[in-house]
Amino acid sequence: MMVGYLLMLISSIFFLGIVNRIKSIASGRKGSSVLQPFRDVLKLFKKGAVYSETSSLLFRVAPTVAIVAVLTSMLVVPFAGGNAVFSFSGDFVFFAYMLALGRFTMIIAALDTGSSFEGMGANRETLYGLLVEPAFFVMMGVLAMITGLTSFTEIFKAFNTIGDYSLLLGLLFSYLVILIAMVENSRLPVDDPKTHLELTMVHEVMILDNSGFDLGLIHLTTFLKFGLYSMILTNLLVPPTWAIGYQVVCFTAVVAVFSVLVGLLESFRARNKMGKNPPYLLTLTALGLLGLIVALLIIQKIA
Amino acid sequence: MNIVIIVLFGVTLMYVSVAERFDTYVKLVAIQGILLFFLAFSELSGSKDMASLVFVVTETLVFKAIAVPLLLRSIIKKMRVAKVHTKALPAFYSLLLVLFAMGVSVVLADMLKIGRIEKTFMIAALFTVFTGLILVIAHKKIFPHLVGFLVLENGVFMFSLAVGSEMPFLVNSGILLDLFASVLILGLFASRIGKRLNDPNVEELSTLKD
Amino acid sequence: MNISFLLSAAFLPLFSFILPKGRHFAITITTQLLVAFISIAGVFTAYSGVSLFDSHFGIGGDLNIVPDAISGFFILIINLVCLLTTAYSQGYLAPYFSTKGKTEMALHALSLVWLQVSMILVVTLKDGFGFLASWEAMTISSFILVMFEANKRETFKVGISYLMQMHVGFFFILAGFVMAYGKTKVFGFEALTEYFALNSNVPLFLIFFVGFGLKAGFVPLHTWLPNAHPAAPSHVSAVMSGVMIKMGLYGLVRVLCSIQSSFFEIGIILLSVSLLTSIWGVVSAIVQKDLKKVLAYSSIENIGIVGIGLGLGFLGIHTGFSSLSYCGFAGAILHILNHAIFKPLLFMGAGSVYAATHTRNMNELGGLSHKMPYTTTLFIIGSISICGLPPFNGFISELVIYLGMFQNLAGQSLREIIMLISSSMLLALVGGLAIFAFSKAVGIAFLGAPRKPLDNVKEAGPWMLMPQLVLVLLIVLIGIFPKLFLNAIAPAIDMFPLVGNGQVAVEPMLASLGEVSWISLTFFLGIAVVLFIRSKAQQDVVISQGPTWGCGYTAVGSEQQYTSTSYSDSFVSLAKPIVKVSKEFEPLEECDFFPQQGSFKTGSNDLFEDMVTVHPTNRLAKLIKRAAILQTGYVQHYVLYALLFILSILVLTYFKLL
Amino acid sequence: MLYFFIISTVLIVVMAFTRNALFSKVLSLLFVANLSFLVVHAFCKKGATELVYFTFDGVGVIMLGLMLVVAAAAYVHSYYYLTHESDRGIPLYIAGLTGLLTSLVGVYLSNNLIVLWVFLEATTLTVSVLIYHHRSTHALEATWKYVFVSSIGIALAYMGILFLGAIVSPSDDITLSFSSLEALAANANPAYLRIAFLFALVGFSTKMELFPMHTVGIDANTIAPPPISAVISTLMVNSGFVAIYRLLDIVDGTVVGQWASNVLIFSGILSVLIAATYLLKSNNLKRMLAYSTLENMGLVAIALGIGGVARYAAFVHIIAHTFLKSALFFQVRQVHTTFGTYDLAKMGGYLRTYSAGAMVVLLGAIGIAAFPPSGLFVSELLIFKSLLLEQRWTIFVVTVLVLLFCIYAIVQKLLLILYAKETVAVTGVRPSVYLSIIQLLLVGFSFVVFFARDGLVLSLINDAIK
Repeated sequence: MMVGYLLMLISSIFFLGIVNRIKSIASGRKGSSVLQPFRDVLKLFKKGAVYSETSSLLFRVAPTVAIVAVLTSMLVVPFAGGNAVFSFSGDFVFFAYMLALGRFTMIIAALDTGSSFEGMGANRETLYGLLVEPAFFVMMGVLAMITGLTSFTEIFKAFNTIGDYSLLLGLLFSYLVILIAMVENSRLPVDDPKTHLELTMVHEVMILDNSGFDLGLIHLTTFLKFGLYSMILTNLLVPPTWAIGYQVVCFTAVVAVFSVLVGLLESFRARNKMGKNPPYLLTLTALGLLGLIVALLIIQKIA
Repeated sequence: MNIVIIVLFGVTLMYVSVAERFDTYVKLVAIQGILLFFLAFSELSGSKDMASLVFVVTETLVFKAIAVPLLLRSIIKKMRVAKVHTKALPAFYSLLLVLFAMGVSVVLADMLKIGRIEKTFMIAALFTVFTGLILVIAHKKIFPHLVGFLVLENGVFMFSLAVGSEMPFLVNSGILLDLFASVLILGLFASRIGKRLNDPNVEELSTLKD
Repeated sequence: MNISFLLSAAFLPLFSFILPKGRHFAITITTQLLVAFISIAGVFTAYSGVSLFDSHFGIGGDLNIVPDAISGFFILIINLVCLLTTAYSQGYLAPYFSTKGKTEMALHALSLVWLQVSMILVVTLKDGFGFLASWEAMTISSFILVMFEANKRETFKVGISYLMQMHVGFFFILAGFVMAYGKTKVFGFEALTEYFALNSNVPLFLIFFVGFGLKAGFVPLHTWLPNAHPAAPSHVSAVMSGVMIKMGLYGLVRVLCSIQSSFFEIGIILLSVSLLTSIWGVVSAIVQKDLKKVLAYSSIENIGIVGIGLGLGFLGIHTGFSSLSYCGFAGAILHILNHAIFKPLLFMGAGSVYAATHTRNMNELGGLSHKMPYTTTLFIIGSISICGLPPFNGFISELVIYLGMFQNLAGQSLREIIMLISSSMLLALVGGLAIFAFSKAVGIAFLGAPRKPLDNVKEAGPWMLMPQLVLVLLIVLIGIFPKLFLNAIAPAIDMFPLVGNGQVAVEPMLASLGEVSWISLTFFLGIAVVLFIRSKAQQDVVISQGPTWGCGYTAVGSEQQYTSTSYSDSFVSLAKPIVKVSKEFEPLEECDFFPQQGSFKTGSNDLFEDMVTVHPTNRLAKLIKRAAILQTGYVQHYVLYALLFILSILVLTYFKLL
Repeated sequence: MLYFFIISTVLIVVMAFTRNALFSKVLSLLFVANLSFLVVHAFCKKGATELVYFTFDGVGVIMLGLMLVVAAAAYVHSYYYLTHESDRGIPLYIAGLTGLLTSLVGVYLSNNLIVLWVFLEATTLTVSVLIYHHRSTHALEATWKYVFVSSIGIALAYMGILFLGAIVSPSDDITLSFSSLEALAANANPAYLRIAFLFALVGFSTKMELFPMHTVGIDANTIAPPPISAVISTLMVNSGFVAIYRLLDIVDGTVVGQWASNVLIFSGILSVLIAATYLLKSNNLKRMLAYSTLENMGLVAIALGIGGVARYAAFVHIIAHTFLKSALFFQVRQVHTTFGTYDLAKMGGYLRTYSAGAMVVLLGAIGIAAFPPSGLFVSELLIFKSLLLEQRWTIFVVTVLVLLFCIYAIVQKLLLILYAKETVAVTGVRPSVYLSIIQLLLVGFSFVVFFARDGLVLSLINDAIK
């Protein structure tokens, strides 16, 4: 039960380190340790902080709420055909909305600083968030439809990619989850975390005023989200019937592949123009709908 | 006898519809009064109720043929203008309308499938009523309006003669209407409006509107 | 519930016409408490069978009506919201004491009480005459409340147009009742079951839908709503948005409970109109810069969500999926309750802002979090809740509706699958858009740096804060213990035409809600833990304050902040076809080296408002006005009318047209 | 009955020569007492016939009751008006008013068409004196128009009566009493009945302020002193209603019954439509109220036309309208006292300036727009209910649509008085609160109609529509 949760926590420690390492290698540098991002966070935890005079209490609480939101939503994600810590009908709705809560608090915290840059970031973040959400719900709707079940645990217990036509579906949705994860974590091609110009940032510009412990929390939140989505990917791809040992291996593999993929993508792809983003995000929903059609074919609703 | 009177009456109606001089109106009203007097006499002569006969006939003569025209004449004297200058409708059209009204009266009277009322009476009465209305409609000035009303009254009176030859109280009440009209309208007219008519600005009394 | 009691109590505020202004509040709140006591006692009697009053006491013993579960549910929320808003008004109206006359204040007090009483009567009376009369009484009392600030020209216009649109709805409801009456000889809700059993269901349903939908604010019948709510004083907007528009839903629910066939068609109509409503509402909410208008449009959105629940319920009946029907209806009822809690809270918050700053324009607000910390906090909690985010109550009702959608996907036919999936997708979109709208409302209006000086701004008084606190408590309670509340409203849900065994449907849902309480508690625990760690970590380090980081540019002014207009601009450019934003400005001329002072104004128009309400009525009114040609002042014309009338009747008779 | 007429005549004569206000007031009080005796008498002896031509039936008793209330209020307002606001003489005014009321009593109670007609004539005569009260050019014009067009109307009505007379064969030894006409109408020539009904309807429409002869009533209402406008717009209108109702009673049940109903509905719809056009256009408070009378009478005509339960509605409508409209017209004078004008554009902020009066305007506007608790709500509900039950969808839709514009115009324009406007001059004269209380009472009566769903009024109406 708690194994999955721990795995997610552990993987998140390494994830961005791997990404950064890949990016360094791709650009011909040696790069820092895979633990470096986590070390940065630990360092930030010990630092003092400067708060804007404009901001209020909300600004100080928001990172806490955001990370707890992610931690809470991780509670409903199962591992290896086992049970999640909490599992109930409709828990993926809770999952999505809990993440949205974290986003909401961060957005209004950004607006709390009164900075025009952070307002801009907040604005973009909300817009992208709302465009992604339908895709997730279509995906979950399709999964609920073909399994007839309504919680992460039950769905992933029943969703078996091997020995079924649903391999196609699994791959499709894995792709979708990767895209969603990229948007949620503000990576390429929607957002570029290493951009230099505030005007082109999305997530980074929102947290310009955060410092010290809070900034550490924000970074940690991003790590956790990667772990979270890696776990969902594993669940989608790996048959639940496999033994727990294989599952752990598979999970490690998924984390590795996923992080390498992100690293490569960030090395060789340019960020979208801001105006291109909304249509790009709509393709996510389109992907979800494609999944729906595939699923309908599988359960033979469409002859 | 009756038929002659009625035809003569019809002729006065035609005249009245095209008349322009105020004098002519008064004359025509007087003539109609006299004709009605004869008509009342001949219509009611068979009645058993002698008193009512005398009353009606006298009233017709005194009021319709004498008093009203005299009153009208006195009003004219007070006014500087003695002629209709502007009308709402040209004389030609009002004549056409009157002819049309005659047709309608005939048709209407025919449709009503006369029981005990003489058809000619009916036609004449309706025709007179319509002519009165047309007179009012076709004119802008108050004096012709007044004449129109008097003609209408005559029509009603004629009809009451036709219907009420056996029921004097109907006729009597018609006379009441006459009295009422003469007293109220002419009284008001003579006493108040007549004076103001000389003022060209208040000629038409049409300030109350939306 | 003794109606005569209720009515006699409602005349108590007449005393305020002779008593000084200071006493009005006491009279009002006492009366409202009395009314609440009488009506709730009625509900209590209905549930427990114990009569609190001897029904023969009072003027008419025969007017003793026992409310059923649906009525009981509505009576409770009406009393809750009305009492709290009246308490709030004690603080909110304080500045008006010096400017308003005694009569105006007394009239206001009387209308407040009457709004409550008439709404209670609306949900209690089932006979057509009583219902329609109390329906109109509700309209007229709310109209007077809206007109409270009618000295402003704009408010006056809005008030009149509100009254007229409500009256249109009234005629539709009347027509609906009469249609049923024609077949059954019963005038009122009781007739509907019999009528629906024997006749086709859709036409009558549509008539009622238009009538009640006007009150509830279904798109495109919503046009009165976004204007009337901002124009009214805030405690009135709170009542109107919190419970009064729910009266439209109440009527709809009563009609729906009697439907006997055509479930699919009606479900589709409800579902598609509701989806349109919720999306339209929230999209328009994003565009607004008037804080209360945002809230008003969000009410439309929430009405849409309730409608989605109802539509799903009907789809469930049609397909025979008991849990779909149960979850749909339960979600709808629960969302009515939830909206009645967080919307008044938000309106009160907006009212406090207005009272403090005298503006509702978000482009002139900002930075209130320092001056009004409590109001800001309460508003933020309300916003989170209205966005349907956990761990608060808004999430619960949306979850129940989602549950209905997801639990019943398997085994449906293609048509239903597509409908369910697309509704869930759109509902998710609405959720995201709501976050957009409310992050803007909170962020622009309350947070950041002040856009206009806030020297005289003070935190709202306890009278204004306490009611909001009560509502927040409810928000948290429902969010954490949803099972309790769902059990409480279960009798009302059972009144719906459910299919199958309700118990089968309700078990998984209740189980799920039970888990939600635990995970929500975990969430709060997590926050406590992290905050504790945070405070420990920050104990030994230096925490300092400085200006907001301006990316190297230090002369940052508050004018450079994002405004409401710029915040929504990215969205507006996406949603161009359905959002009309007007811009008024004078362009600079060529070679204009010394430009004069210019101005720039933006506003937003509701497409439906123009298409459905404004243009047709204006055109018709102009036409009718132009037909005013009869009173010419000429006597000859007046006589002509008589002649023409006689002639036309004769002609018509001759051709046998009369 | 006889005593009533004798006493009234004596009082009128004495009033016409009394310059002393106090004495005149005593005389008016005597008349009101006289009237109330008659009401009590009529109520106790319901159904009895006196002086051959007068019967105390349900219609008459209801109308008499209404008259007593409005007349008493009208006297009070008139004296206030005469002593405070008008420089014209008391005697003629009071005598005229009393004469008008007396002749209206005759209209209400007469059981004979001719007698009814004679008394209607008398009302025209007496009311012209009152319209001319100001002696101004406008007053002259209004009076002239009213008298002239009314006379034409009366002449046309007389034509109608003559046609009805034509169905009575001379051998029958009967008069033109309603009961005998009703008996005869069943076998009469339908063409005669039609013509008779048509002419009489047009003629009486001057009194009822119904299309097509409503035009002069509007002017009269505008020009007459407000207390008189109140009487014209309620009691006079009721007299027209009584006349048309009696007519309808005659043709009811005959072959032309349905036709007559349709004519009434036709006229009613046109009335409401015309009222809507002018309610939207007009900017004069008194004209607004006059047009609103036209609108309400249009509804009553439609109600009469539909028949059945709507006929009950017509009576409820008449009763509630009488109270409301009289209150509003009385109030109009106080508005004028406050702002010195009848022009709606020059009024504003009445709620602050004089709140008691503002309450009358507000409640009156709500009432006249037929919102509960106005009695008009009951009647309009019933009217539309029966319209729909008869499946007359077109009429329903048209009426409702037009009515909505009427309500819009009335509510909007009346409430505009209450709320502030920039350029408003106030005279500074404070109107009398006691008068406002009387008006509030009148409005209250109309609200009572809403709640009185059984009891005295209902049984009277049932008696009337039997």
